[in-house]
Amino acid sequence: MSQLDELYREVILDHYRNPRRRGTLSGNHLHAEGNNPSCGDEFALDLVVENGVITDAAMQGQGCSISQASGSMMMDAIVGRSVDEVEDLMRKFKVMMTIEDGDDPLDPDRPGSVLGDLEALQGVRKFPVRIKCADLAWATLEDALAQAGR
Amino acid sequence: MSQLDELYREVILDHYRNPRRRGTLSGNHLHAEGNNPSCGDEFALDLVVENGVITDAAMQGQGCSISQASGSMMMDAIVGRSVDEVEDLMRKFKVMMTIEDGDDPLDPDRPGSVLGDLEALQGVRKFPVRIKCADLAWATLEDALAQAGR
Amino acid sequence: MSELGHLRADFPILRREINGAPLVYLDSAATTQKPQPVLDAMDEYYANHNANVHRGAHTLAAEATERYEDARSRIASFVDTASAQIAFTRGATAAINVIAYGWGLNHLREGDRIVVSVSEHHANLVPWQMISRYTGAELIYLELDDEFIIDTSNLEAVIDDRVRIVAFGGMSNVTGALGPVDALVDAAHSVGAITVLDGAQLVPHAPVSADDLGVDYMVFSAHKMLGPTGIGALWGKPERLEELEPLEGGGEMINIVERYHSTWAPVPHKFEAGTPPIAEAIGFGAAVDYLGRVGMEAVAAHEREITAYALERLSEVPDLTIYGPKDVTKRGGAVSFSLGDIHPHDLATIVDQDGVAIRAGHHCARPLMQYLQVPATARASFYLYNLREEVDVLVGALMKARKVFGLG
Amino acid sequence: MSELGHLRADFPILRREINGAPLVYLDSAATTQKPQPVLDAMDEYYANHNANVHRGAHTLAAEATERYEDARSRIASFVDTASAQIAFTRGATAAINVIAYGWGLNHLREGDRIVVSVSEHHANLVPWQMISRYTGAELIYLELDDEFIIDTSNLEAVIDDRVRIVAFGGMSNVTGALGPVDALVDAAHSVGAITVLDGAQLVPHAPVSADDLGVDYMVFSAHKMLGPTGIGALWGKPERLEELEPLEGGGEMINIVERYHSTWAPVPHKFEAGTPPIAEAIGFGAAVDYLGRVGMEAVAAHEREITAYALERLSEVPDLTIYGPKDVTKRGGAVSFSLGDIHPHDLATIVDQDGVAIRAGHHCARPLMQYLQVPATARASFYLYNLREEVDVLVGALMKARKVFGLG
Ligand SMILES: Cc1ncc(COP(=O)(O)O)c(C=O)c1O
Ligand SMILES: Cc1ncc(COP(=O)(O)O)c(C=O)c1O
Repeated sequence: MSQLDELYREVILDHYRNPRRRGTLSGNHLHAEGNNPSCGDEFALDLVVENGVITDAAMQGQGCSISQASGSMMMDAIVGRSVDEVEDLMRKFKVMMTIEDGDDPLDPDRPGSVLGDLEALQGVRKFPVRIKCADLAWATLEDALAQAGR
Repeated sequence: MSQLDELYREVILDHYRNPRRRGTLSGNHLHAEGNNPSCGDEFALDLVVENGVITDAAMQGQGCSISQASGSMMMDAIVGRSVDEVEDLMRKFKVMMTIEDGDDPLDPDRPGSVLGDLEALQGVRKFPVRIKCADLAWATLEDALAQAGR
Repeated sequence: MSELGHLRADFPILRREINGAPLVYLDSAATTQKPQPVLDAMDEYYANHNANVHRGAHTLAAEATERYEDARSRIASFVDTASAQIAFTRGATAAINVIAYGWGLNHLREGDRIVVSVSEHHANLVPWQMISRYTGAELIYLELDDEFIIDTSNLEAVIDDRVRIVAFGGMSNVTGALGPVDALVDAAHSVGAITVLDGAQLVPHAPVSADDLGVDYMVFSAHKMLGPTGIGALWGKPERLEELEPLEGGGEMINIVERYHSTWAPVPHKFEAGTPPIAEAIGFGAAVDYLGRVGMEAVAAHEREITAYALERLSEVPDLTIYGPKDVTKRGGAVSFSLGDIHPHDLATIVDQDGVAIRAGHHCARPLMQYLQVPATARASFYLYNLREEVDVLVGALMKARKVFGLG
Repeated sequence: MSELGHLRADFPILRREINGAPLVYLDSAATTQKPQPVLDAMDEYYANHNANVHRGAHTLAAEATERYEDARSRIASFVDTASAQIAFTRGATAAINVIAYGWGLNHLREGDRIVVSVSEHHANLVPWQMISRYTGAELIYLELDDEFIIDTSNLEAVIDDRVRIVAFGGMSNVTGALGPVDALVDAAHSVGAITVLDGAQLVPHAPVSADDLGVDYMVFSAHKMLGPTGIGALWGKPERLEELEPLEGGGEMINIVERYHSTWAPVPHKFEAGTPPIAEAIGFGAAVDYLGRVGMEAVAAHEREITAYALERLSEVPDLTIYGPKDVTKRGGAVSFSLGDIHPHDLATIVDQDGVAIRAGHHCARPLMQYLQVPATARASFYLYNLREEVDVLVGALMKARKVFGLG
């Protein structure tokens, strides 16, 4: 696979074109916004956390396929999970985006270790300037969870 | 004569140490001030012009030997002269300070052509950054005469 | 067109390969590449004459000052004005801030209005927002016509006698549209307002006679015209420079400093606080010399030709939308576009794999993006060293992008 | 001392002859000479990586951004701080203006006081005069003690609770006196005032740990520490940088720009409007690398030794008066003096005939000149490339000056 095809895998383009949980939540929820001023990517997140579990979420935003697909895949990955699990996921995602070629980002001994679709974002590592695109949704999630006061 | 000795001729050091007409005038007179911000030289001039003749003058200021000697020699040269003669002198002085080596600044056909002591300032031309020192008094004189409304 | 092709040898970076392909540099609106003579001029200065300017009686100081002031006079000639009308600043942005603060803080008050266009670069927008906040003067926008040019059809409605400043760009860095200088100058002057021309994208690309433009102030940046980073210029009509208070205080810009009060040096020095960008001024001088040798008419003609070719070739790419005038007499060589639903950022990444450097984003013109109702655009921009064949490489890479995104 | 002598080969300009004699460059307080690695770093950047930073997805833009940010982090390490605490400016003067305007316009009002010392460089004086005029805050002066050091014997009388800012120099560019940092920081903080350290003459000459100094803001200039012109740095405590409004508006320094309102990028970017001095940052990075390799302890020791030697040799010259501390632990390597009734400007011209570059004038410190009751001084200043023998050449030239002026 060429580097480009590795970056723009089918699943990424699918999430870009058919983002999951796009919209807003009504009722009581957390809200956080993030953007990359240098490229204009924007991401916003509505989140409901009940008894330590993320029970609902919705995303808004605009930007490149990487930033929006990363957000959409994140939605799939977090709803229904406990905040603990999600924080673990955030850590794993960070590790995946920073490690060097050859290392294995997926530690099978940790609970919830499978990044699933998100692994498709591994190709971004070959494009260092695009890493911040993939990170945007996750940084916004971190902000939202910080508001949860944990 | 070395370039330095040509710059710091006896007559220049004499005017520097014994400036002519240092002080201020009382009574009705013109006043102008000038300075070179880059080196801090300052020069100020009181001038009485009666019926087109400079009848009295006094100078104040501080600065290098060239700026102060040029001012002092200028005092000697202008008091008692008509404004016309002085303007001619100003022109000649300017010519002397700008011409290239070898040219003759002193046109013997013009009235009042002899620059006298002022010729000692010719050595300054070899030191281009010092020309503005020699010019300071004369630029101030020009300002003062401009006020005379001619 | 290719008669400027031989100049490419002067630009060391154009020999680079990117991702295994020859560099195709189409981002000159962001910053231009530098020819060897510009680098040599700065090195020669540092290696032989470096000293602080306007400050010393020693030989190096005199040599440095002479070269610095000589650069000023060559840049002045380049825009057909007098040396005393050119003040060096850090860049175009810094120069606009000098005007906004220096004029604004001292002349604007509540009830006054500042007019800008919706297509301005942030450099010609944010400083006016700041001054609006500090003074209470109101910011008013000019919109665009259907060719993306500042709309002058109803100027009297916007530029009334509350308006004190009209600030606008000579050429949009996004759409390439030329600013309607005459119409805006007439409208502004008819109500006694001053005009500020952002020349950052104009001066590098066309012969400019500052004194003839009719504007009161103009700014431009060296790095967008073959010169180094770290320097730009503020130009003004003599009486406008006189009435402009300096923004920054410090050494060099003063006449007399007393404990509680100071007076300023004559223009242009009152705008040059502290040690100026000396080597950069010398590099800037070498850049305008280089442009002068090529001839700005030739530069403009070359750009017109390559832009026409690019507009033609790009319009062959399916699903491609161009944001900007189609008529090359109304525009310069910055060409913004989008391609289907491919985000500009993705486009830039994909064509970069073929060595093509284009820019993607809001191009420091977010209000314009909102006006165009796009989050971002891709932009190719041309300069004297670009070749027709480079447009072909770009178009090929865009076709590849269509494939990657499954657009067929 | 001469163990740094081998470095001279790195400085191309030191091979120059002036008026037939080898250059003896004793004007480093005005600007320093540049070693080859600094020039090479900038050339390499322009020849291989030049692009605008923080703006593009293409390879060159990424390379340029990486180098620019890498330079920032090396400069941060050099003053022992975090990258985010270093903002690039045009120079020390520009950085002080950022503080004066950004803090002053937003926090000062009538009744407030700004304290400076009488020995400040105009860069740390004129901006405060301007802000005093714009805000109505009053400017108050600290005087000097009989060693020419800022007098701290009666600080409580000056620094009372009306004082909001205390701005002072780390080392006087005229007298060489070190600033009493601890005493001034304590006095300022005891009344809740912020401190601004003009580090233009301190950072180049001694190991500095910004975080340890206790001051709130610090500024310095690249060209005074082997780096290029056109760049300097603003340092601040994190919370102070947060509370500081940017002075200049434009591209790069923004977060979101709406038509009538904008938000700023995080520190340090909010202070970097427009295209920054990119090549200059890279050159600045190379300069601190060079200084780091030499070691700032070694630089300081060398300067202390040569300054001690200069003070000793100069005191042998009849009719010579030194303005500055005699104790080398209380001073740096800027040595101001006068010689009989020879005006400093004349002195500079005379020693220049022997290749010696010294500076003469008010050194951008006119209030200090009035305090010293001299119109001007001559100044020799030293850096790592100076030799003991160069002091001898200076002294020989001064003896010649005595002859020219008939002082015997
Ligand atoms: C003590 C001091 N502060 C500030 C400055 C200003 O530095 P710059 O001219 O690089 O802005 C200087 C240098 O002239 C200086 O010596
Ligand atoms: C139209 C326009 N104005 C102003 C600027 C700002 O120029 P600089 O970044 O050199 O200050 C730019 C460049 O980014 C521009 O394109």
